[in-house]
Amino acid sequence: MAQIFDRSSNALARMSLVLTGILVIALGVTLNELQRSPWVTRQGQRADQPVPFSHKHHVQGLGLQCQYCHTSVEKSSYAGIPPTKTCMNCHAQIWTNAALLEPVRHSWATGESIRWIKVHDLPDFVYFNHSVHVNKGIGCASCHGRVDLMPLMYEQNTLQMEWCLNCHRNPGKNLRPTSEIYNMAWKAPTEDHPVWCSVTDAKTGVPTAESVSCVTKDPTDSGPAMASLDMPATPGAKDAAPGAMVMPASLSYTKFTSQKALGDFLIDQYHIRPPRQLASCETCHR
Amino acid sequence: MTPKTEAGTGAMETGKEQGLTLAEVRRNLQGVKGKKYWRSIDELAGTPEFEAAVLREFPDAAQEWVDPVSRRGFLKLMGASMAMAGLAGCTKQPDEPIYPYVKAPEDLILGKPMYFATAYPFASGSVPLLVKSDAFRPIKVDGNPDHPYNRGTSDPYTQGTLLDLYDPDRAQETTYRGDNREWTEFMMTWREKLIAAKANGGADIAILSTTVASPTLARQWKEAQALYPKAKFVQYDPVNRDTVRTVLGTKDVQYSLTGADVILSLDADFLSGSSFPGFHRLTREYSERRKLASGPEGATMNRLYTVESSTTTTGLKAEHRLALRPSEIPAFTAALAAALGVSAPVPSYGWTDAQTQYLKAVAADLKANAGKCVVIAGEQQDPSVLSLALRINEALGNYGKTVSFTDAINPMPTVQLAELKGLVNDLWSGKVDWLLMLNTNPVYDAPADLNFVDAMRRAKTTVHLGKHADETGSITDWQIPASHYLESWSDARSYDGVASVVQPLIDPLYKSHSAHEIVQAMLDESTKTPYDAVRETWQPLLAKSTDGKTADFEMNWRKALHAGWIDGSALPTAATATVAAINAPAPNSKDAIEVQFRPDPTIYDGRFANVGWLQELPKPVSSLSWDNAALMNEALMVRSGLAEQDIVEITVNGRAVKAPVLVLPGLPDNTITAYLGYGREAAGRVGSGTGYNAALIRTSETMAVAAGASLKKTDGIWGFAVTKSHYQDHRSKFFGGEGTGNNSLEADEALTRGIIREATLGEYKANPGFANEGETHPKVEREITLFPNWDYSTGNAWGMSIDLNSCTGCNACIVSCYAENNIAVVGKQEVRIGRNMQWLRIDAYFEGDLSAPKAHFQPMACQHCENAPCEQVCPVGATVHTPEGLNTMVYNRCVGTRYCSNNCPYKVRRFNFLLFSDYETESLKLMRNPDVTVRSRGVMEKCSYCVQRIQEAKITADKENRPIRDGEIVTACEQACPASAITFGNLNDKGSRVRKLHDNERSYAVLADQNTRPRTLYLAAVTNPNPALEPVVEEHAPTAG
Amino acid sequence: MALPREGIYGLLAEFETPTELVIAAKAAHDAGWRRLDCYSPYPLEEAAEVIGFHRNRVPLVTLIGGLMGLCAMFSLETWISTLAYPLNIAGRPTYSWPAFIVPAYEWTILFAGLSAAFGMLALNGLPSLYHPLFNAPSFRNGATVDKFFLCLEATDPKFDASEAKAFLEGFHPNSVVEVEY
Amino acid sequence: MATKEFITNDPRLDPVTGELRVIAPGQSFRSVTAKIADIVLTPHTSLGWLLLLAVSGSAATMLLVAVTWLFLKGVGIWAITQPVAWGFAIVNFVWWIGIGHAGTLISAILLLFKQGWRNSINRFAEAMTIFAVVCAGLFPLIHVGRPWLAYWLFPYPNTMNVWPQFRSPLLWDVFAVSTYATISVVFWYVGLVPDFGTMRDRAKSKFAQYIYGMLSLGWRGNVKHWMRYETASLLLAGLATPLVLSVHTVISFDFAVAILPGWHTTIFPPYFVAGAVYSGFAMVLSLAIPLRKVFHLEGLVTDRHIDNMGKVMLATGGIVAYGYGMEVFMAWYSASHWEFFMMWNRMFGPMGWSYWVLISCNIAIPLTTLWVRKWRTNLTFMFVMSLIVNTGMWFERFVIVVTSLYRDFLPSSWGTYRATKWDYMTYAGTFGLFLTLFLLFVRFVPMIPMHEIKMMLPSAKVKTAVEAGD
Repeated sequence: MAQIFDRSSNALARMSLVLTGILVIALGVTLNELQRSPWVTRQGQRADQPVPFSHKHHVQGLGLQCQYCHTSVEKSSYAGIPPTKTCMNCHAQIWTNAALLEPVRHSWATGESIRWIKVHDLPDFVYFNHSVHVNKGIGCASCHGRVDLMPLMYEQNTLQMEWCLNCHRNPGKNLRPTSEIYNMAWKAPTEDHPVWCSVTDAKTGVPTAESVSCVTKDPTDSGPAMASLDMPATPGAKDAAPGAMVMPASLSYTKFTSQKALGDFLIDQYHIRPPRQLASCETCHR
Repeated sequence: MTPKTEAGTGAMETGKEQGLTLAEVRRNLQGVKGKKYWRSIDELAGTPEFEAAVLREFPDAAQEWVDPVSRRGFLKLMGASMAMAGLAGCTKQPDEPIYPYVKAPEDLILGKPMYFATAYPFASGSVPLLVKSDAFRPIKVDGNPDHPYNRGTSDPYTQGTLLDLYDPDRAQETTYRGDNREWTEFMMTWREKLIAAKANGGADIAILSTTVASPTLARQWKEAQALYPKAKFVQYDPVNRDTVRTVLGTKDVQYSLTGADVILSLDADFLSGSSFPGFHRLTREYSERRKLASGPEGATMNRLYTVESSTTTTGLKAEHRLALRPSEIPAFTAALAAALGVSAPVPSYGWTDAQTQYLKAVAADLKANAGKCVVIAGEQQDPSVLSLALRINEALGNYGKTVSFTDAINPMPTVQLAELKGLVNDLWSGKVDWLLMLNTNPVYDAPADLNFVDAMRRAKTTVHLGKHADETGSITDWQIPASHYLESWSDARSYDGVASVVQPLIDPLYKSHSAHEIVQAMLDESTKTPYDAVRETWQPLLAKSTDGKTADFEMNWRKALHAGWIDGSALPTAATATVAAINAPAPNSKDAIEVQFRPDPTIYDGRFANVGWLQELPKPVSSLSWDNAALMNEALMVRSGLAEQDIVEITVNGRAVKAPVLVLPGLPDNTITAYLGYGREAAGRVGSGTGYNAALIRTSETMAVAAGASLKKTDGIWGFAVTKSHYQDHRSKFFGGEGTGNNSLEADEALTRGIIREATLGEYKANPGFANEGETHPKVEREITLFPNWDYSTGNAWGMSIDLNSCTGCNACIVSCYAENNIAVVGKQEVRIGRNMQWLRIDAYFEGDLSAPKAHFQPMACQHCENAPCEQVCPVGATVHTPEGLNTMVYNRCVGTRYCSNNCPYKVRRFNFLLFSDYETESLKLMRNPDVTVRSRGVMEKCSYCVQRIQEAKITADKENRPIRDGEIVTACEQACPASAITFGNLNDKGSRVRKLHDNERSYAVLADQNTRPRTLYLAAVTNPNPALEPVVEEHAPTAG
Repeated sequence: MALPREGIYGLLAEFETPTELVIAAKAAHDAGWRRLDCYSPYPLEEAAEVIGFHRNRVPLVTLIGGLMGLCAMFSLETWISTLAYPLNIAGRPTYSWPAFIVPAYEWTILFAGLSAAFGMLALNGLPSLYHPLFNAPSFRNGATVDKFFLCLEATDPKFDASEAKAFLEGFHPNSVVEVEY
Repeated sequence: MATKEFITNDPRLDPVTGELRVIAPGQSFRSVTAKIADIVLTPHTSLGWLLLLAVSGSAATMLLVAVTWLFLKGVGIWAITQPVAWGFAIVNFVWWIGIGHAGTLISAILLLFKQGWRNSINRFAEAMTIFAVVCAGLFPLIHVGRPWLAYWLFPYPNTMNVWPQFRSPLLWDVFAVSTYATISVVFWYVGLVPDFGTMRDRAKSKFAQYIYGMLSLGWRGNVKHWMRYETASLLLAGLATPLVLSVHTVISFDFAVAILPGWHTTIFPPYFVAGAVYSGFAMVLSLAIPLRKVFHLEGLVTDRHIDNMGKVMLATGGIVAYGYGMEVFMAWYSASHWEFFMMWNRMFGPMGWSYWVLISCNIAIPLTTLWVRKWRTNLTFMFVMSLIVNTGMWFERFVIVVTSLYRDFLPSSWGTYRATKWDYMTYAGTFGLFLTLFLLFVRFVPMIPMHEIKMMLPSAKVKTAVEAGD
């Protein structure tokens, strides 16, 4: 009489055991990848906006300043989405009948808001404040990426908690002089592209930027280029704020050739809170 | 707000409403018709019959049946849960739209709130306000810090008006006999009527209004009266100041407690009743004299005597309290007056020894402090009390020192009851053709004997202007939605006689209008807006500068709006006034049961009945929420063969009402206290069907107190929602406690456990450190620890100090917390089983014999322990400690094991057992504080020290590179407190107020022996008793009979 | 019946009592048979002894497993609480080793237990659903019920079908059958 | 001699030891196999079994309904509130886990102590353990406010960079209970492997052969395999013993680690474990007595078993009684007001009744009667007793959880607790689940380990003469 199982079943049985193990592991890995995948985070996805607004064209092409549209970024938690009016400032004159701009004109005519899709959408229980970040030397590009190179806006970073913590636990690596906040092309200092910073007088009670001034050209050369945050830079000339001239030429500048060094210097100057406080729950959740 | 809403979509929502335009608000609100929610009286959750049935048949099912939450749609809950799941961070969120402005308002920075000064017009004097507005939506109402009267403090009513504004049940359309009409249609008919009435001088037009607080309205009426000399304008409020009018005519009396070493309150509840004129200032001045800031040496305090017929916090805060039946108080006053050399007839009456002893002591003390004392009379008493009290003050030479007089702050001072009677007679005699009722609800609250409803029907056309289509509005021909004071222009005077402009913060949410417009319609410029009308009123004053020369009106007007009051508008004050000499009537016989009617401490006369915050707010002393009751002392209850929660029929001079019975410690015998404002039938989804309507037995003869009531037990049980452990556990003696066996176990425990610590002034001077000495007064010992103490010495260390000596238990802090922290209202049935969500509660302990108790009030919220027991047991780390010493609760991390709550010795954590937060009602979304997460089902929550305010201040300070200043962060409770009993600040800042208070030797930690190391410390109370008065020990243990 | 692949697997003798089996097995082992196995319906220590099977490696596997569990959990806890996200919990030190003991303890047992069970199966070469012996009907009927078997395997250098058969029959078994592959 | 006569008139006694027999005389390898295997292999299913399954099945469905409603509405449908934030759910959890303990104890500890009598009952005792743990494990899962996030209690890498909080006893529970469940299942299955072999070989239907064949992993009784098998079993037993002791210890930490008077006490671990075993054995009896009747297993589950289990209950009950005594004593001796008030309130407070129920069911009734062997071997008595003890042990947990919480530190927040219909439905439902699983077990799995029984038969011994034989 025949056996219940034939020869192959041994191999089968053992293989299936191994397979199960592999499957379990594979599943874990997949889930782990999935929770970080663009499918969940919308990273890099270009939402279907009513108007295909190009930051590239407006920022890089026309050299518009970030604050021209995002007016409250320095004052409020909320950077601000420009009202239709802002668009119409120019588009009342130029491209007055471009089909692409129809929704804008419609909104202007009817008084109904343009319905944009949120690209950077934090969960509602996260309380993010733009003003403190830009005031403490975190540039737009640090979180939003090279917006000036984005024909259509998309989310550069995951905006997940681990990503936030990544910087809150070590703010130094992303700090830059407040004068360079809106500089999309800003690069961390290196040997061949150093940064010079000087402290006028580290007094408290004045806005962060005022006591520190940094330049990207050797200040010993003629006409050091500086800017400070509280003076709205004019489009195109981000490094040539009038205030720069009144700076005493006799400032002792320190040269920085690495982000590490610059970061430590700025943490000290800008009184950045220690990581223990920055990574504390109540910083973002209430 | 109540969780009972129609089913809808349950999307997660945090109150972040940035960029929402008013247009959209209106769109959202459309289709939400007030009437839709109305229910017939039978199905009201609260009616005794229904309650009784539920409780008798399936007690456990009671909450299932009655609980509003459980009535919600099935799917919606799923929706909400899933939405929460979505926020777990492992699933993707739905697309969120952004609606930017088309044209952004000039001054608006989204995300930055703006503050506007205005005032809340209230019959007993307006409350100057500074209102927080986010994207042009008022989201928090607080006192105006610069105003000399209330210095930024407020009270439960005022705080509640915010929810009143967003009440989804408000009337939204002008209706004529139930059909929607346009306001213009009404105006046309109204104008037509006026033109027709011109001939007879408006003889057949009568206006019945709530007490007029607005000088502008008064001016408008004055002008209208000139055009229509025969037209009538009648004011009536169920709680009014007729006593003052009777005694002082058109004058008002003002008390100043700053210079008062001895205060005698004759049934004047000036410490808890926000309804008492000058509450904010009196409470502040009273508590200022009890701070003992200078330390034990030469410490001085005021001394408060209270003679009262109900049990109020004023009585329980008093060093010496005497409970008398309402009708005994006039006689007592007379006797006292006599003792102090006021010539007035004294009705003979058999006082007990204790009462005589009390009288003697008070008289002596007052004499000794002549000119440094004050006698305050209650306004719900017989006029003779006020009359005599004033004469006593005069005799003691208090005039011009602690007592002064001004013109009435209400521009049209009248004896309202008389006027109302007159109006009703006119109605019966058919004289009135058009009856307009402005912001009043006579059908519900007029004296029962006037039978106002039938009288009203005699008028051909009846018009009701009201925020709700209430009992009156639902039967008048015209019902016109009235604007909330935050929606329309007006003006009003505060207690100190200074006028404020009431400026709106938001366009009317619905098609509402104000009384100004209706009266203005009688004038030639019939369509002049309230704004112009108010400006016109103050034109003369503001057009000239202080030195009398002409000045720029616009500039002064803007200054007035900005400051919140009008300079130079104060009323002239006088040291004396002519006081009508009214003699005290003889008291009723001791066995006559007296029913006294009082404004409700939480919903006043019923106008706040639909404000969920105030309904759920536990009343001072009784901790009763969602209902009123026939409050009586235990002796009377037992004698009448009743038990608590029984429903008793109270019959007094021919009228009867069914009321549930609740014992209130300290009430005089044979006395029942009945709060007005309940038993509403058309208040809205929240207010309808709560409690019973005391007005049914309140006649024009017995506005204050009705004597000779008889009690009859009827069947049925009324489930009360008493928010704290009921104090009637008499077994303290059995456990080995103090007293006669009639003591409250809770209170004895509270004292044994050192939760409440108190000393007399003498003891304090003798031993300043009493609060931390002795077996029952353990103190924190930092060196006792198994592990190294965490280091908080650098940076900020947040802490709070609560002064038990100042706290009067007025509840303002709780309502303020509601508004600031988006706290949910859970409904009566949930409160009944102990699930109320208040982060802050005021614990009341009744010491000694429950018939003549001494009470201690203790605000209790999260103590932010440094060794927090709750944190250690949370398996997911949802509650952790911050470097600055906050015990933070991370809602979105919480999975809801409730272990933290079990392990919290202070039981200050609150859990969302069901979906308590309202995610559907559009209007409520507008009210929420965008900086605080709205908690969903299954999440633990608790006091956060207003972390959102801390963060805001930190960011501002960081941007300016400076440390946070002391007092820069003010918690919501601290902000509202009229007694400034709460202080918040940085303990590492040597100079901060809170640090000084923590260093004060009176500071103690509750449950210090648990070594939890709370960051909130309490200042032990110190009382200043009169040595001549040994505590009156009477045996009141109930005896059945 | 399946065709023989490499001839026969071995010779299978069925005995009625454990005693007979042990006698036969001992004799076979003494006679120099090495590739032989005994089968019984319940643990029969003597049989194993006589065919020279004295100790096994299951305990070692278990020990290793247990230690792995212990280290894994304790280091995980320590890493989480002190490095990954150090938080102030109730003012306790971040490295609260007493609290970490419990989960570590549990995982020690978990890992040890699993290694013991799976180690045993692995060392026994289970699962092997197919086995030549199942070809023998007598084996199918008795091996797990009440009969005792001795099998001399063909792979033994000494093996010769006829000799072996004779040898086994010397012990008066119920039967001796050839088991094919 | 007295015993001699006794033996002659009483066949239940072992002629040699005078003890009650573990196995009735006259059993052979084949008879044992047949008796046990045929219960499972018989094609015809008894009507009673079907009826019982229907009943328990519907009860289990009720559980499903209750839990569904719970997930839709939230834990608010239960009576839990402030201050009593834990109620039936935790009580049932602790109770069920306790039930489970006896199973492991019988199979593991008694194995180590070489207690032969355990063999006939350990299999279904273990099964009971597993099913009890299933019921218990359900509660922590459903009692949380947001059950869909319960997986946050496990340490797994996530985008939030946050981890469980290892100082919390609840987290310890997670590991203790999950380990306990896993090890119990493994131990149980390992024990079953050889019997599945037997089933495979006895099964007639191809399907049964196939299934049991798979489950048996091709077991063929190789003596070497048996040796490793024995070692593994011993090791598992050796591991399960400290495990079972740790599990209820850890669960007692849920309370002992908290600061609440009535929870915060060092005596909890020992007396929780004792209590667990106490109720566990009670449950084994409640199951064994009917089973032995229905399937006529008097020969295998003899009075000796009933008697011994009675003795164990007596012992553990004694420990529990000591625990209660110590609590009262310490409340007085510690001179701590908290303890004193807690005890007073527990006895005479508004919910004092529950304390007296517990005392009478756990101490008064059993500890006075279980001394008598005549009663210990009286099936009806033991059955009733087992039910009483189970009730008592449930109330013990109720008293600990509820009456400690409802009146704690601040008198202002004292409250009370009244269970809702959903509480009862959920509790009753778990019985349905438990019974359903158990019925399936007795129908499809040999409920008594055959190979272990065989080892105990006289015929299993290898005659010593052999050693001398040539």
